Amino acid sequence: MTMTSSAVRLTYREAMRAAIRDALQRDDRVFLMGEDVGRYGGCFAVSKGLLDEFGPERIRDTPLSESAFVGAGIGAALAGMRPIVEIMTVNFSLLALDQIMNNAATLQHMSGGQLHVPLVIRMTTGAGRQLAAQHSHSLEGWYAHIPGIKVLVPGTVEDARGMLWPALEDPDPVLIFEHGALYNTDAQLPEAASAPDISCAAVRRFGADVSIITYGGSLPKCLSAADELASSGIDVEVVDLRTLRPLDDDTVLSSVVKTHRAVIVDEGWRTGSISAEISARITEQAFYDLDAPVARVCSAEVPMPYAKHLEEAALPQVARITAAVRQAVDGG
Amino acid sequence: MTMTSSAVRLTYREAMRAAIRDALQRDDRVFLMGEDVGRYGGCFAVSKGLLDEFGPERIRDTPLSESAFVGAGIGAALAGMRPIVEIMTVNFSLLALDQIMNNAATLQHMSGGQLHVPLVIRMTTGAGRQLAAQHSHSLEGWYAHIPGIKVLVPGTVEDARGMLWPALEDPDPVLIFEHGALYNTDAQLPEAASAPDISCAAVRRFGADVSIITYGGSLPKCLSAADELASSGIDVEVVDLRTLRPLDDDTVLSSVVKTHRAVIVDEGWRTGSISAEISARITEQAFYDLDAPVARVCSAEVPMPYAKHLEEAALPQVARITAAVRQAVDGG
Amino acid sequence: MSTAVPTPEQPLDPMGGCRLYREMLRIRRFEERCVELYSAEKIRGFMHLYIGEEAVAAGVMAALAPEDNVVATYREHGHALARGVDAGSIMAEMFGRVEGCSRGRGGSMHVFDVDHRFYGGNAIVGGGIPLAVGLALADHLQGRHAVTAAFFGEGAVAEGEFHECMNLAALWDLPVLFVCENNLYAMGTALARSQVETDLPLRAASYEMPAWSVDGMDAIGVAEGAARAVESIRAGGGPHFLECRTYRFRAHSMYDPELYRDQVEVERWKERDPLLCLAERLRTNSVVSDDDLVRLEAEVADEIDAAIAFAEAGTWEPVEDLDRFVYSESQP
Amino acid sequence: MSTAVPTPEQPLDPMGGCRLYREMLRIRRFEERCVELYSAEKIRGFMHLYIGEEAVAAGVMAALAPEDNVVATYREHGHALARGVDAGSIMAEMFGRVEGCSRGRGGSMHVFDVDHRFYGGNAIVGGGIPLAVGLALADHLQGRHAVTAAFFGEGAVAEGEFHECMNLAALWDLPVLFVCENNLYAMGTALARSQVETDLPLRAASYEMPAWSVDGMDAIGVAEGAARAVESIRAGGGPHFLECRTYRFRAHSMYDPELYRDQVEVERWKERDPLLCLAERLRTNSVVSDDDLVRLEAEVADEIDAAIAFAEAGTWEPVEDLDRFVYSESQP
Ligand SMILES: Cc1ncc(C[n+]2csc(CCOP(=O)(O)OP(=O)(O)O)c2C)c(N)n1
Ligand SMILES: Cc1ncc(C[n+]2csc(CCOP(=O)(O)OP(=O)(O)O)c2C)c(N)n1
Ligand SMILES: [Mg+2]
Ligand SMILES: [Mg+2]
Repeated sequence: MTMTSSAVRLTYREAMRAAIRDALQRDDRVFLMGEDVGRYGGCFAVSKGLLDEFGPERIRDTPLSESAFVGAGIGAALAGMRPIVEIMTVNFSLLALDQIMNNAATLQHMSGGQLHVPLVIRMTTGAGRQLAAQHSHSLEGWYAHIPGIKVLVPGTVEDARGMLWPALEDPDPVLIFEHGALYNTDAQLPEAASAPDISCAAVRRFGADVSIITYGGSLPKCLSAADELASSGIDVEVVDLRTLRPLDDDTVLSSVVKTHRAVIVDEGWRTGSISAEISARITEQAFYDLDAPVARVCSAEVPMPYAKHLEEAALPQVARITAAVRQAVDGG
Repeated sequence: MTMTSSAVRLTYREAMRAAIRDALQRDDRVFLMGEDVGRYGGCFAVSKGLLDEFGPERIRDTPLSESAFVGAGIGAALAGMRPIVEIMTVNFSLLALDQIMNNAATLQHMSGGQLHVPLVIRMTTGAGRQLAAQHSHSLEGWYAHIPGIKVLVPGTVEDARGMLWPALEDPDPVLIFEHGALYNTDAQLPEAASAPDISCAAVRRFGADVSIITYGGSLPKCLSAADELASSGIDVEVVDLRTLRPLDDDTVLSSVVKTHRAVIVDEGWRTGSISAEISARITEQAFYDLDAPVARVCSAEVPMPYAKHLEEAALPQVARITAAVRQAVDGG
Repeated sequence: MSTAVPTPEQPLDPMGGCRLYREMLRIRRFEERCVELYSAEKIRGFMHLYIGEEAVAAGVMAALAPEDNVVATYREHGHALARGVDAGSIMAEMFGRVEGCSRGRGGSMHVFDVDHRFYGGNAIVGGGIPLAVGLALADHLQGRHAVTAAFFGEGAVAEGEFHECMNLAALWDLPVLFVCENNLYAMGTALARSQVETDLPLRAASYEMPAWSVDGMDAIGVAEGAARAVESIRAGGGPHFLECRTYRFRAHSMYDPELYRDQVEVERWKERDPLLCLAERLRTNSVVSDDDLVRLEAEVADEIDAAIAFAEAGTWEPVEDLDRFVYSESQP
Repeated sequence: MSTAVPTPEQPLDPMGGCRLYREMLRIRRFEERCVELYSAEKIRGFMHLYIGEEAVAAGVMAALAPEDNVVATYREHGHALARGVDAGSIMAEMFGRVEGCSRGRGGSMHVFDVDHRFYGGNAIVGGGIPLAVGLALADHLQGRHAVTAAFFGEGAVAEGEFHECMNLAALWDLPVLFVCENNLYAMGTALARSQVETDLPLRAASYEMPAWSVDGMDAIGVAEGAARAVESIRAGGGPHFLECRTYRFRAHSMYDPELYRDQVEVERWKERDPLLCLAERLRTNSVVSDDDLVRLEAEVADEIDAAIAFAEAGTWEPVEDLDRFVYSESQP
């Protein structure tokens, strides 16, 4: 990240808020709608203060009616608005899944290209805060199964700041998953926001020996693991996917073709996770370049337990990541 | 399939109906509930006649309230019943997904093992009948991501007949996906139903050169492809997964270790499909046995189009399967 | 297309009965031909006929202006025709031709036409209602005085989404006309088996919304009721609910054995055939002569012949274009 | 635990005021300690306090019999305590200990106790209501005369599931007591911002269900209202809806800055503190003396001290057991 003279220090939360404010200022068609985005200030305080600034028409508190207000977002997008719909957390998005899969994702196709759904749906995702089985899902990779939508997973403060605007400019529905454990992380950002290319993965650390492929809330853990491994002489490259649909195969493959070894780190449940897809693609496209089987570090296949020690054991942690990397390197 | 003196010829539809009737007769706690299962006779005529035989308390027509009646099935299971809940098609199951993922799949865990949900949910799945984007989903592999549930995919008449009873005996929630294109297929079955082991995959055809791994509606296509390939001297083994969660790794891996080549055929959208998981597992566990990258034949990543030629192009077909197999054999 | 019968402006026909009759006749004859074309396998997939219910679409559409929005169900040929969507483009759609309004991607259940603000064609029961709320929200936010008409069957009243949308529209005072087509059955489920309160306007009124019933077999009555509601909505009266009591003369779809209702009941309703009744009234009041009716039949037949010829002459979308319309082609 | 104050059987206390007071006091003191323990980081995750609303759980539970079922929300410490779930096992649960009622897997939001037919502890707003319908359905099918009490907040009334369940329970005449805890806010959203009809019994009555309100700050009034409803349900009167008008004195959860309501409003409600008011009444009527109250405080303090000691002495589930309780251990 380049430091400029007019740099500011922001948390991930503040970066999201700045991005929303910015969008509201730039485009009259943009409005924010969701549960407790207004008077409460947002469940995770992301939208705090925006109601005062933009008023209740553009910062719309909704009743607890996930299917209706997500569907209303789709309808409003069809009619020329640029809604940002906030589903408080991914756990509640299941109630709106019919609208997402059967309407947002299909309307363009079913109408033969007549309709477009320029809608952004934001939600908090992930575990790690002892919220137990119904409040700890990591379903962003699961959503990436659905053709017709795009899935963004900002893993840095910069991406939290930058991804919203291109998502709003996109003519198709975009889901943004904000990892709950990242809200308090902070970073120095240049004052002038530059819109990042949301279609590309990013190499967050260059290395020669093995590629860790990850995103979102697991990114900081992977960077720590890479630091740790560096001290044992293992030179790790860390690829941040940034977008889970469409996947940026090129960046992933060029990394793997270089290092010949890949470890995928993903907070989703292992079976049927996005890490399986990435593994399959690497095998399909770079089989003969691999010096070791592609490895995966995922969440244990359990509804998330409340107890801290069990939750920690269920989630990808630095120790499990380093172990998997060592195995990939030694076993290769 | 062994023919006995008292064999009967049944369609897949009749086999399902016989299985439901059998369960209702064997166990008072069993009842069937869903939209139009009674007076209409079932959207696909599976439950035709059962209302007259068992009455409206045990063959319960429900209003169009997927979330409520699936949740009611969960509650009834908690209290000692053995409900069979029919969701007319997988496409409507999205409306009940919160109940499935946040309740059925988690209650045992969240309660520390106090609760069990001996519930069976049946639904029709799959494309191929020109029903377009909102009525053609193949989400069984996607459901297999969820810990706490089991996912059965009967691909033969025998399994349609046999899987329901063990599913009802299972103390945990079991989802059964019936492929719409199979209802009219028929086969000779022994009169006395034997309960199959629902935890194992089955080798439907033995072969030495390459393993096709598939399930459900794609099974007949794969068997045709295998026949066709046999005439060009390629000896194909066809593995029918039968259960998508938990996956029977042993059967898959022993086949692949033997043939050194694997092609997975799955009607789900390619990205994030169960075929990705199987590919990843094969790579993880049998990397050094592989003579070629694991290949996948899946559905195109489009909401299903109505027009016949487009739908056919979107789905796995015999020609695409044989091409993928040849590629795996030649490219190896 | 010019008409030989009096126009609404003519003093002899102050209620616009002729125009309503004409629209109903177009629907009736169009669908009668659809049945033949379905048997001839020109049309495939699910097809739901509106025959018997024509007065509802004809009446409501007569009350709407071009800037208003329409959201319909899978039983929407009638709504599309009455709204002005070209018969040829609907027929071509059902033939799966690229000249179809949805390029053959949607089929019978997914007629779309943005030029007529006709937003489908939604095959998930209740699934279109949130879209209607969103379209109305966009109109509200953009200061347009348009009305959005949402059509749905009485079966949809059981869906949670219906409730969420009624509340949301009323809470936010949005210009939505909820049109409930109560044809007494949802597939095979009679209203009294799906709703504890069968007086639907009473249910609707519990959302603080003006709600009343009209005779859905009387096009003039529907048109009057709808006009009253639309006028009130446009004047800022917030959402309204209109129950149209009607009946489908045909099976639910092409696959329905109609086990759940008595043929006597069907015959009784057929005595109230909306076309016969209106024709009789127009004749009695000397608004039209027998000759006029014969001429009208001929005109409509010509229109439908032309539509079928257009569909027949249509072409197939190239298979290489399968992936189109999943994501927008013009990306920012 | 024996009590020094009069029991319900005693003529001086015909309304059981003492027992109700005792239950409320247990809840109040238990939760006050929870706050300290949360600050001390003994309890983590989301914790929702019931302080101010104690009269509702105390009153309703007093009307239920042991064979009845209870389904509660994430704000359920009070319900669990009043239902008879052991305070130590609840506290141990919140500490994440294996001795907790849910073995530490559930935490504050997921208290379960099958012995008391206490079916959670559901953290999805509205998500427990279908379970209640199912429990009642099982009772109906098995010929038991039990009642199922479903607790939910007024915010849940906006969820589609609420509507589906009200209709289903009424349609099928199931023995459900719907207990709406109207504390005026859903997080930061006031009832009038989430419901167009704020008279909730009126809404409920639209499902043809007896429905009325009680003063949720008056435990005796709640107990009477609930007893009347339970009696009617048990006598075959079908589902009932009871609105309890109450108020939470604390923040929504431990993270809520309470921007959305005025401290004056909170103070006004605190004047109606259910404990203070009932104590006053009991004293005025000479049912209890000041000494009795002091003794009661001491007894309750002992119970809670013991509960905390029990939780403190609890152990951690071995990490190797992480995977347990996802699937049942005794498979058929
Ligand atoms: C959510 C959902 N559940 C089930 C179906 C299957 N289905 C299609 S139409 C229908 C009946 C709908 O009845 P109603 O709303 O009264 O409309 P009608 O068909 O009578 O016009 C059903 C159950 C569906 N399409 N969507
Ligand atoms: C489906 C769903 N949406 C959102 C949330 C987040 N949430 C938790 S409690 C709550 C407010 C619920 O209010 P109410 O039903 O009135 O109950 P109260 O908390 O006031 O007791 C919200 C929005 C959730 N848990 N579930
Ligand atoms: Mg109907
Ligand atoms: Mg509340």
